[in-house]
Amino acid sequence: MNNYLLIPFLPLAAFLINILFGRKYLKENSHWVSILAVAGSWIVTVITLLDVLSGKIINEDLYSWIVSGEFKASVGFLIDQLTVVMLIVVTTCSALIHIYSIGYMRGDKGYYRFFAYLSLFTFCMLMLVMANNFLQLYFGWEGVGLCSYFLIGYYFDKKSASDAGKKAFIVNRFGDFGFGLGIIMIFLTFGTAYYAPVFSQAKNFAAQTVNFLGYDVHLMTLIALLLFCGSIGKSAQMPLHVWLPDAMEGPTPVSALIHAATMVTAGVFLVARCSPIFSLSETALTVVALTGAITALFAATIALVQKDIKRIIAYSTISQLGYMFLAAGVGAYGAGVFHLYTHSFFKALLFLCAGSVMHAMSGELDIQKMGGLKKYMPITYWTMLFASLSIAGMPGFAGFFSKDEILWLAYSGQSPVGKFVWVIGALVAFLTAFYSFRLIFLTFHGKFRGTHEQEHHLHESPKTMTVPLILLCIGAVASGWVGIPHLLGGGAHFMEFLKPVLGHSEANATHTEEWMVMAISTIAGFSGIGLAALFYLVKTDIPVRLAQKFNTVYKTLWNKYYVDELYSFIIVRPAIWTAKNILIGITDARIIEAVVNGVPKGLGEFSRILRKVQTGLVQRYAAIMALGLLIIVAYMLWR
Amino acid sequence: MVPLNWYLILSAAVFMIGVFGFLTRRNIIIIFMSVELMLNAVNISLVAFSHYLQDMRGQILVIFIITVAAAEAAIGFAIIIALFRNKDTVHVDEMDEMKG
Amino acid sequence: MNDLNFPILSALIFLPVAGAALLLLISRSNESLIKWISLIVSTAAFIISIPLFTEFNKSTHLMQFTEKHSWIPSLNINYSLGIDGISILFVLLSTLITILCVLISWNSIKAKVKEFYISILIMEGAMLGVFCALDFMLFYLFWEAMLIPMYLLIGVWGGSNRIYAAVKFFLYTLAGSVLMLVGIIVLYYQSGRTLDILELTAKTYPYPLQLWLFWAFFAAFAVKVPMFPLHTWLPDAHTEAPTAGSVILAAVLIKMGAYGFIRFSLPLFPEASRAMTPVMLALSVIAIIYGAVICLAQTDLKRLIAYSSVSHMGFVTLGIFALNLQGMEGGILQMINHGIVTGALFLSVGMIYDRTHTRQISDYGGVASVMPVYAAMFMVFTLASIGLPATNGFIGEFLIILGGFRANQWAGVLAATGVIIGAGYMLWLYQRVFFMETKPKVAGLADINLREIITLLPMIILIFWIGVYPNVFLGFMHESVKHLLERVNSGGAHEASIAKNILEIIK
Amino acid sequence: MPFVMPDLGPVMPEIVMTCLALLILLADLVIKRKETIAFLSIASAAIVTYLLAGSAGITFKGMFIADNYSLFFKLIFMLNVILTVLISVKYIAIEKVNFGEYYSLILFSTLGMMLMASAGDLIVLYLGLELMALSAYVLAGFLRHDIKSNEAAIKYFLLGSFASAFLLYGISMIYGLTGTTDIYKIGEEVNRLIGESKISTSSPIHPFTHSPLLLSIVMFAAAFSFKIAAVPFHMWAPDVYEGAPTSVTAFMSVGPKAAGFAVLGRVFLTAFGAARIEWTGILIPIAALTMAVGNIVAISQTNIKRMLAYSSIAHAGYMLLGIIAGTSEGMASVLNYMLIYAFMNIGAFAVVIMLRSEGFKGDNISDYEGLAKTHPLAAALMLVFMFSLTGIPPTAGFMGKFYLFMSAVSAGYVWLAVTAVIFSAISAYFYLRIVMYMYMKEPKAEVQLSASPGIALALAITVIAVLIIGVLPSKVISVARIAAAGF
Repeated sequence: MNNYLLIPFLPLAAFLINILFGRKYLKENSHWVSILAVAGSWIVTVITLLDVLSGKIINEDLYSWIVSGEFKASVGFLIDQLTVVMLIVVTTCSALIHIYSIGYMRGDKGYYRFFAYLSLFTFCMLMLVMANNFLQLYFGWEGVGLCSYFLIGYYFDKKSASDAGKKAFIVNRFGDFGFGLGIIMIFLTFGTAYYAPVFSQAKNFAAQTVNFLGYDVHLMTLIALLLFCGSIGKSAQMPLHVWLPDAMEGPTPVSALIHAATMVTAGVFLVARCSPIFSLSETALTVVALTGAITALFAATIALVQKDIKRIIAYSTISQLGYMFLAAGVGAYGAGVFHLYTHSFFKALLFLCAGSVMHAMSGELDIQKMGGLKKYMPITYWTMLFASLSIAGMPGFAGFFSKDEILWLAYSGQSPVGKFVWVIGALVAFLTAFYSFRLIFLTFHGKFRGTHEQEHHLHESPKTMTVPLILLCIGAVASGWVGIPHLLGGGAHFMEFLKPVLGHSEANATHTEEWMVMAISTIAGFSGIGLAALFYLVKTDIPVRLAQKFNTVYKTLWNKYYVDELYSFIIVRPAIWTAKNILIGITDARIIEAVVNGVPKGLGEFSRILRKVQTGLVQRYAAIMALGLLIIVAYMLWR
Repeated sequence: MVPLNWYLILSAAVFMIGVFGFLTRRNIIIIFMSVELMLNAVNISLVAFSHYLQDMRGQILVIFIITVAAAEAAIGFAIIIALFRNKDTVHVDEMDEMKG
Repeated sequence: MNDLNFPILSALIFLPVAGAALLLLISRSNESLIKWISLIVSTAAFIISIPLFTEFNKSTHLMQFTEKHSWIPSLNINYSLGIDGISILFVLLSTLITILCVLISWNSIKAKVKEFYISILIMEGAMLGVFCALDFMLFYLFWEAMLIPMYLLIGVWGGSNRIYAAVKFFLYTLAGSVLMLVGIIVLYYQSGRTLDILELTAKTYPYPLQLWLFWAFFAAFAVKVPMFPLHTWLPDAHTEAPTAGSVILAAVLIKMGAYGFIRFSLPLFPEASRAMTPVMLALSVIAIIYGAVICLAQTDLKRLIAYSSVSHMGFVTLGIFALNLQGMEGGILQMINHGIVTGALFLSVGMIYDRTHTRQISDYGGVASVMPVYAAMFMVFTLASIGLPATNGFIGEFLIILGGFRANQWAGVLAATGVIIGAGYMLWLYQRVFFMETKPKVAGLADINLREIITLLPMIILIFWIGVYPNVFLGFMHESVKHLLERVNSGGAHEASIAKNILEIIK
Repeated sequence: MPFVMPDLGPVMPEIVMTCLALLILLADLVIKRKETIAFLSIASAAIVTYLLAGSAGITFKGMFIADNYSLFFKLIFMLNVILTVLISVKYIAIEKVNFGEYYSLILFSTLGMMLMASAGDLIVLYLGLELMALSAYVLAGFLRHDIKSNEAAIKYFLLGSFASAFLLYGISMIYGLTGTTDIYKIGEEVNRLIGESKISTSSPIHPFTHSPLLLSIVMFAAAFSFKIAAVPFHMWAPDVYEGAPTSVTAFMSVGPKAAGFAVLGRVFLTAFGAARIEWTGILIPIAALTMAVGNIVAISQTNIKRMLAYSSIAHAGYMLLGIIAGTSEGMASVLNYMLIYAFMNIGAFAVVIMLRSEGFKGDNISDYEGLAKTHPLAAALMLVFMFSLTGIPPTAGFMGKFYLFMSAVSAGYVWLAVTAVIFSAISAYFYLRIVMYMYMKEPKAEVQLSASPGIALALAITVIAVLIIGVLPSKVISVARIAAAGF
């Protein structure tokens, strides 16, 4: 019995049960189905983890999915170290967030639907990470995108929510466009879409160039970059990051699960999974590193000024994802995955805390209308504080180890842009600490700035919500301890565990330098927190004055660098304009239809003219006959 | 002996006169007479050929043509009378009830 | 070769026609009897078609369940039927779709009920005939005969602008097909007086003739598909037709064009097809993008789906003219997929149109709140339409893009952009209709009833069946497609290879 | 020279026909019920049909030929008589011209056609043609008190005589050239004449050395084109078709046209067989023009009889394709089409006639609005005939056209076939308009149908024939091939 099959298919079964019977029969009890399923998955995952730890790697097909000539793709499963890490992340977060949702979503009219979607998402995400070939990966990839679409647009009667869902899906399609082509290129290059043969043969093509759309390009670079397009979309990197902030329209547990802990990290997972290909192309790696670094910085700057609690965390997610790509780009895939793993805990926790706050504030999102919530909701406060300390990279917390690993490997690795991205990374670490604590201070400290009515309602969330918070908090604090570096006396077990899959990047720098890197990032974190404390606890007028002084900068940041407006201006509006005015208005109506309608019209017109020949006068008829005869005779004589 | 060509030219000329008459005259009866003229033109050439070829068929045909012409005249006048009763005219250019 | 010892294809074709004849005898006032007879006849036809599916021998490219009778012996024209791996799926699709068309029209057709069901049944017979015919004359007979019931379906039971749409449909398609008729006749004499499709496709024709005939056939098939500059009948016809008419049009009728390319143009004119591939690929890609972009500006539900058909059929022709296995199989599968998905979309639109009597997208909004089951089903169709993995649309589109990319990288890349735009317009449509606040016209609508659910259920099952386990369907076509591609890709070079073999033997 | 009684066997049907027609003329004096006369005329046609079977042979020294070719045409004529009489019975009563002469005139006209079909000599041809035409003139003007009918008769009469004169001129020329009026002997002579002057068979003959021959070909072409209503000798057709009583229009649209094709085929393929390149050079433009004018002008018609007149012009254009092909296959396709055309056209006219009732003309296309609602059966029948005239399978019209185009292509006239199919696609435009009016518009006024058992029978025969030949054309085609085997 292949136990591992239960991991994805339990949630699928839960989805089917909920979607078919939820509306009429299960109703308020729908969560039981989903939670039991995901809990089952979690248990099987743990068993599988033990198997993998004991060295048992699974790679087998369930059935062949698409067979056409030499093209073959299966539904198959590969469970190795990387997969199992992802499995742990997905099932753990998913399970906790399921439980949290019981309290958070109680009373919602689409209760069954919500749990159905969560289960479906879990299924798709598990299929994604467990795939043993690219096509199944693509299936999971699109599947999670779909669930994300459903869940973002969960409150579909709100225009903004349905807009956001649609936007997420379509923006992702842009990335998937490249991803799909990448899969096709892989198939055309290797003759297969399975991971194992592709990765083992990749080296043979290391030096090959290929003609792509008329340009000769390095084959591995091409494939890697096409795949990376998918990552950019899914992990909301520049320039396809625009969907993620809007995705916050979805219920908060969704933001936590999909848009923080699991789905958005699929891009990182893809790069890590395809590390044998990426490693063969320095260009591709550089692109990955720079994209990650720039996105990290870019999103962090936007997060500085946002007022919406979820949006701040969303930009922080984009920024942290950038970190992970930065890591992958410098060849430190293990560090990237490590950060993915720790990030999933503290970021999910941040979102759930935000949800808890919103719950208390009756859906209020603007942190400027909060303040002083500490005394009303202590559990939320403390868990969120720990999560923020973790993300800010405070020593000892999970985030510290993973972030430090990334910065260290960026600094010390072989990458030509390593030092540059390290500088950005350190800067982002500072910014991260700043905006995270800006959020904490504005929300939980100071005086309450909301309405009286809101203040009256303030309360701590129910047990179903706070228990997951506490559990996640343990993860946010302690999950990093499996990867304490050798320098600090740890065993770097996490990196060692992933080594068979992701390889190991050699650091060629001294211990002193390593201490220095660690110190710098720690200092950056501390100073970020300090500055936030100064701005929002001590001298609260500084931010306002700064905003006034650097109005343009502030406006640009507030409007997210106008990227949305730019896309609307260069893609959406021209497309619709073209459709309306050129395709419908000119090609269809004035050219094709003009011909199509013109021919019968012309014939009708010609018919009316030709009718006039038939005057009704006998002699005219006879004359035409005679004339016809004459013409024929003339033709016969002079032809 | 008169050469064949002279008959043929005469025949053609009479035929053309008939055609011309048909195309130009307004009165149906005159138009009909023009048709008779055309038939007689044919008769001339047939008789001439018959004589020239020393073959009876041409003359037989001429007899038939004359007979048929008579029948045609009978029917033609009947139609003209029917028309005249309804329309009070024998002018062909007033008959354009149907056209187009 | 007909292992069943039963003229199953003839039975299949003439059962609906006999049903139509039976309807003629029934009093027009007895509407429920007319409906039930139509339902029984169409269901019976579907049941008869099931053995085709189960008994089909997948290991050969040869025609199966063949029947051959002398028809016009003096011209060597035969009544010859048979199906292979390419046509079998269309036969099944046609029989299935007809049942659904009968069901969907149950309450929505109120005038001239008798004539309506007669038209539907005759239509079914003609559609099946087109897919089963192995004689060109027979094929053409069915091909053109289809125009009559379709003309009536659009023109009599259609929307407000129905007459224009019906006449346009008829003339457009007729003008295309008559050129093919001359082509057929020329072929008849070129091949030494035969119209047997198998014999015709085994012969080689001089290249210039191939070229002329290719375009003559193109006129017929491209109009039907419809390919890019010849597509303008489709939005009008689809939009104005009654639901059943739109469904038949979208699901089966426009497939015949692409089927014609596969069955005739490619094997008859292999060299011309190869030479014309760039043109065909370009037209396909234009259709994909053009159709998709134009959807963005549509305000009419059915019109939008109609234009999306142009885009999707662009994928089909792209796959076919990729002239490789993946493209061709993807193309054929995508024809089935498009039949299922677009058919289902039109069925769904028909259901809501029966309730609201408006096709304007702006009149809708928030339907998901009042009709959750309907919304869920429509979502499945939307997803299949945009080619989400695990739905049938993905399998087809992926194989086509793969095949198209192999044939011509630009074609593959540009076609893939169609997938992006496709997601754009379909999701936007879904949003405007189903999401957001409930509009007054929609408020209080009853969710779809059991009959309507039963109508849509087969489509949903098929969507996931093909999406999750497409090999059942792809398996039918492997051999036939392989054989066809051998013919297309070696046609003309065939003699040369024989000569080469002989030379080697001599050596 | 002793008088030798010629063999009357082959000509027996015609003799019997003459007698019966005269008998009916007499019977009309004693029998008051006109339905009986109608029945008698159908019976006569039946008797003649029966006699036709055993009448093969050549008699009067080759002047009269009763071969399979003429037999086929005669069957069409008989069919034409029977169907016309069936649809006339009630109609002429409504038109208040219920006279017995009507039936005998039809029989006389048909007798003329039979003579034309069997003519082995130009004299017989001329006599047959005149007999047919003179009766038809009278029939066209049969509605004595209707100005349109008078006008139709006078136009038909004048132009018909005009055309006859050209025919005669052509006859005299060819007689002078060859010294005979026997069609087959003329053929031999022409073959010899051309053979002497020609280097190769494919190059055209020198125009000036053969001007009498060319002139007579032109004259024949003109005269026969007049009978079959081919452009530019078609001008009479729309007016006459519109003005004549509808039953007569039905009769004329088939009979004289068929007879015209009979002589056109016989004369051009036999007498001028050697000069094929010359006359195809005339007929190809005529055919193309005929299809063009017929189909295009029909588009803007508002009167259904007039529209059907243009349609009949167009059909003559299609049929010319078979003649142009110049092969027995081509002739067979013409015969086949002629038969099919008889069924579908008379069928269409039968529906048109039904719409004529007391005080209601019913010949405007707009009168057909909503017919499917008020009279579904009549509309369905009209639908079949319209699709058949368009040439959409599975109706006979399609099979007929298919076979015609096939013969044209086999003779190498691919472009002519392409022209023909394009015009036949255009024709769909106006035929479909009738269907559209019937099925897709709401009825404006209550239309009374004047149905009768006769019309019902005629419609049954025609619609069944149209559908059966449409699906199983094999029999008809093989019969037509046998009939045309002589060419």
